[in-house]
Amino acid sequence: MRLRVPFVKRSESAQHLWTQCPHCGEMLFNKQLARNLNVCTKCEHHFRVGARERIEQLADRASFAEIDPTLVSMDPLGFVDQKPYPARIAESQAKTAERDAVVCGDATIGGHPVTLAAMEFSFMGGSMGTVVGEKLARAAEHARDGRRGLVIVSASGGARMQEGTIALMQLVKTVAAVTRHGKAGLPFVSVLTDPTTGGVLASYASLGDVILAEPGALIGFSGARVTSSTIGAELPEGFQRAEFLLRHGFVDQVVPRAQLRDRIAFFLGAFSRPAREMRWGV
Amino acid sequence: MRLRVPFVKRSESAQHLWTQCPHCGEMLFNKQLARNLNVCTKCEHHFRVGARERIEQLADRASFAEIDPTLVSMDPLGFVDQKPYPARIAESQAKTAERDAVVCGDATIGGHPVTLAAMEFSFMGGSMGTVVGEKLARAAEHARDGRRGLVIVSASGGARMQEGTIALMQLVKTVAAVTRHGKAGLPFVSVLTDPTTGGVLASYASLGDVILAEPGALIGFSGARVTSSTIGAELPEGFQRAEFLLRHGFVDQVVPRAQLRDRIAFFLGAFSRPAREMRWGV
Amino acid sequence: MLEKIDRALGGREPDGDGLASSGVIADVAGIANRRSPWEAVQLARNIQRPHSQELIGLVFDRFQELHGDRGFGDDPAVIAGLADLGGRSVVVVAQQKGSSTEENIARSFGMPHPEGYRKAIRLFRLAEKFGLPVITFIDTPGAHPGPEAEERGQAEAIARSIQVMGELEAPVVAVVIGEGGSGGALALGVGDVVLMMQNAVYSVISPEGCAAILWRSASEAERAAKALRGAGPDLLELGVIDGLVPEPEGGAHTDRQAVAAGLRRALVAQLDRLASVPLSDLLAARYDRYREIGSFADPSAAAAEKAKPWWRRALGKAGL
Amino acid sequence: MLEKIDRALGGREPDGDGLASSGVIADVAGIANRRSPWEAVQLARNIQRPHSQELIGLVFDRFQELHGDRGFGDDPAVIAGLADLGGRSVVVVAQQKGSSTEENIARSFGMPHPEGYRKAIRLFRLAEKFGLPVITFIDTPGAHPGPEAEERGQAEAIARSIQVMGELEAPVVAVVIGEGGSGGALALGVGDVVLMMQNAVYSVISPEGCAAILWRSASEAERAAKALRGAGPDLLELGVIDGLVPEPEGGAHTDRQAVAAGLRRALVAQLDRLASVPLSDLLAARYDRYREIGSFADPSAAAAEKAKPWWRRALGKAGL
Ligand SMILES: [Zn+2]
Ligand SMILES: [Zn+2]
Repeated sequence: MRLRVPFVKRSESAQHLWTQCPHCGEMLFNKQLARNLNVCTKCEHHFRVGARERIEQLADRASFAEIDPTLVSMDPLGFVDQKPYPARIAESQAKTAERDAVVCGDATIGGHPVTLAAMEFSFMGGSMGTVVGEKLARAAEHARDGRRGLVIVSASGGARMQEGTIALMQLVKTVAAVTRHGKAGLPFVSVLTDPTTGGVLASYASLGDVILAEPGALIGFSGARVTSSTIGAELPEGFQRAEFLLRHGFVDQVVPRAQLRDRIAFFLGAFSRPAREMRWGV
Repeated sequence: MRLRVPFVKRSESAQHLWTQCPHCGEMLFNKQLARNLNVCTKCEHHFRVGARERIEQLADRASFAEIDPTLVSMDPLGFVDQKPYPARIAESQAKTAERDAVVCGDATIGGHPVTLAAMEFSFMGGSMGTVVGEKLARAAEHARDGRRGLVIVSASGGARMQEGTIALMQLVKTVAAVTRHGKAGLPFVSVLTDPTTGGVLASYASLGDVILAEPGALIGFSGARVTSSTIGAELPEGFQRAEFLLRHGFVDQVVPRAQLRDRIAFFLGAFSRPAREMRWGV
Repeated sequence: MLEKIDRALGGREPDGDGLASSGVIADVAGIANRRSPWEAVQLARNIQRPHSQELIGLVFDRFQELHGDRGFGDDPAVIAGLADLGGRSVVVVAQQKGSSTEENIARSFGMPHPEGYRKAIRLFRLAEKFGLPVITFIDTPGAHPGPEAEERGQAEAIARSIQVMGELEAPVVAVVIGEGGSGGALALGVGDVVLMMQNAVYSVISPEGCAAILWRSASEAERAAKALRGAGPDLLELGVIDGLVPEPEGGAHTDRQAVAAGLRRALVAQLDRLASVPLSDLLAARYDRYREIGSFADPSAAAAEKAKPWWRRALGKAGL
Repeated sequence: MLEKIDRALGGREPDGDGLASSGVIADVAGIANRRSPWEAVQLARNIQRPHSQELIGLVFDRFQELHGDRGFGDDPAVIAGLADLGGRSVVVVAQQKGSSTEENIARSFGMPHPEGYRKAIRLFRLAEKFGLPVITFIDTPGAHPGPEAEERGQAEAIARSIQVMGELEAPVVAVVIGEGGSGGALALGVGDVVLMMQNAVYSVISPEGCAAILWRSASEAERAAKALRGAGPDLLELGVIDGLVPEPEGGAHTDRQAVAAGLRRALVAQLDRLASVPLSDLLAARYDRYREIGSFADPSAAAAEKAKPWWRRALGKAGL
């Protein structure tokens, strides 16, 4: 089932014509910032971008057709902390105009057919519960069925606590689905953006054939606070940033946002031009 | 072709009734030392043992039938240093009563059929030239054809310089042969003894399904002198010893010689009792 | 959840999954006095509780440990090796907490580093090569959160272990024997059958961690434990696990022999059952096992389904 | 040595191996002035010689580097990535020496650490997954001999890389572009076709190391170089390599463009040829390629063969 849904542009609220860059302090005119893909024009700090904006940046114009847009969470545990889980979902839905923390669909990138998923960090910290797990698994299965590449842009604090151990099991589900997709000889490009942590990094996001990261993105398994208290000392400068992961061998490239689309297209292209005679020669 | 060849016992020269342990200084009566598998009765220092003695220690009584006993080296490069290569070979042959640096054959170990190879360090430092490469490759191929396990006891300074790049290519040959053997679902137990270094460690010897080492054995890629001069400092205590490799994750167990046969038999047994229905169920 | 496998075996007989007949609790109704989640957390963490090393000694007939990840080191928080179980060779991989302060320090309190998971992966592949079943024991507060673990790719190691277990061409039985802490536990927890000891816990986050985030106070851990529903009976109800291995009234540490005997019985029964499942069915069932965990709604899909003409509905989803 | 592959392609035509027609020297008779081994060593080590990074830029149409071994680090001594070559996607893995002192320090003088070989292995597997050919450039004094490299398993990494290249289900062309130092070079050197630049060297040990051991004097390096026969023409004669990519009179650094063009031509020709070989034939030929390198005698086998009755001899070796 595919529904072509118009992009829901997040309203640029009138009172915020300017945004201050948290990195260099520069005051940036919002429209200019948006035109620059939400990258600071002075210091190249990469602001977070939402799922829809990300898709617009990456997919070829008008090529995106959303799949599974209507899936919504249940409340399997009857989880209540300071608020019931359903109330938190409703809040996030109102705030983001999304039903949960990931948007998936078919698209082309540089002409290459892909299934593209982008996470919405504003929705409960991009946490992965059943809906995110289900939608990503469906995306991978759908890509496999259609022999499409898979591109997932992650932005997540990890598994969704409010779904308890069921959320944890989504790690297995997503890993198994991207693995099946990969076993069909299809490429998976994993894009890690600020932040990609916890259970999302410890599952499908670390299993891309190519793993790209945005400059300065926080990427790690344990929260820096936990890590810091474990060693009782300050962490090294740049700890758990994209460049740190590149140095330690877990990221293929740190790619400025302006080059991301072309770079993904290059890799999709490289992986889809096998020496064909070889593949059928066995 | 299999020739049943009697063990050539190295003569215990009369003038050496006693041996001093290089580790603890104890004077050891040679017969007692031999009865203790050439392990110091005081400090458990493991003396080097030759290929035939090793085979006697590991193979079930009278089970060993040598294969390819007559292969001898040529001199592909016409190599001459202070002596011609053929002269060096002749010397080693006279000294060891072996034709080259490895002895291979079929045997059982704890009742499990294996092809067993043991290197002779006294033959040109156990160096791997064409004959060693050829005999090990044949051993692996023969084990594969006969669906036998493969046990190789290494003791080598590395590739044989006198055969130049041709010796280097024996790394590929032996790796490819044990890999094919492994792909047939057959077990390979690699036993690293003092010393196992250079090209032998950098080829088949590091690829055992299980890698066992004798206590205190020197095991490493680069000569400690080279390494030491590279950092211009003393190397840490125990560097490149079996226990060091265990700590760093490259050896499964450090096994005292007295337990080696039983331990190998255990692993051969474990790997040959698959859940059979599974294997043919696919 | 085990039905798929039994169906592959040609129809589900009564107790086809071998749980009840091997003494495993497959229905929460069978639990006389159900512990509160917080009590379970305490029991699961009890330092006197039998840990992996002890259980391995009691459950298996022989065991030889294999060391190292072949890349960086040998992690003492993960014990891995080959063992016999009723005449069958098995690969065993287990997290090991200490049974004393000294051992806990030596074993990082059962918190593996990446090389621990990479050792596990190596052993899984060994099992696959020789067609041996895999048994894992899970007992960890979580993967080690230190900076060196981050540097060496804790997340990558966990993801890869989950991947390898999921696609492994060998039967896998995982047992949470004590504390099942988040991704660090799950990395050894993907299997055809997943069991828990009756008083074990298995959660996406520790109650303390959850309380600190959601209640902004670690002292609310008891409430968090309750909310997380990570006790064995909860997870059996939620369909996350397949059965509970019974413990005596006072907890596993009050009768270690009995607990080990029960665990052995359960493992033997499951291996017997899994041994005859064709691999392709086993892998398909394993995929589906995890694919089906979760709860969501798709209102529009239901609506869309209704709105379709009858002949499209008859053709089914595949036709779209 | 390429005959097997050509036979798999249905009979060997004149120049079926595509060497001569692509400008590669396949016969030492074609070399006008043959350098002494020691001259070749000097040329191969010349810091002005075009190194991998430069050659990659000149030979391939596009190149994107991929970083990291996914376990420990990213080794600057190994450059690996994806590139285009005449409309074909290829995986490129290369050792990179510095072209200046600073770069040499940053790149460990082209001596990879274990993580460099593990990055290579990762890229080889990627090539296999997507059916892409692999091209390697070899240029190293040897694997790094430092204690940290030993700790992280230099030998294991080399052995594993040799293993993976040997069994890789993709065509592999390896080129020694400068210095091919021992196991550290061989770890990227297992292929269906192995070429050398005309003045490259490839040896089991450096002349200096060999002289220090056998002559107990590093100053005998020139004699050692001669004895080791590690220059390209020697190795072509010995059947270790398949061909030489020509260099201009003064060495590769005197006309970088021409050298790169020749290399490109050779690579395109070999990929064209290998692309149509069925994988099973390719793998069998690769196995045999290395299986056949070496020289030994088996007097008793010859004697035994003669001693056999005629009908046994007629049945051949397989009958025994
Ligand atoms: Zn800025
Ligand atoms: Zn002694």
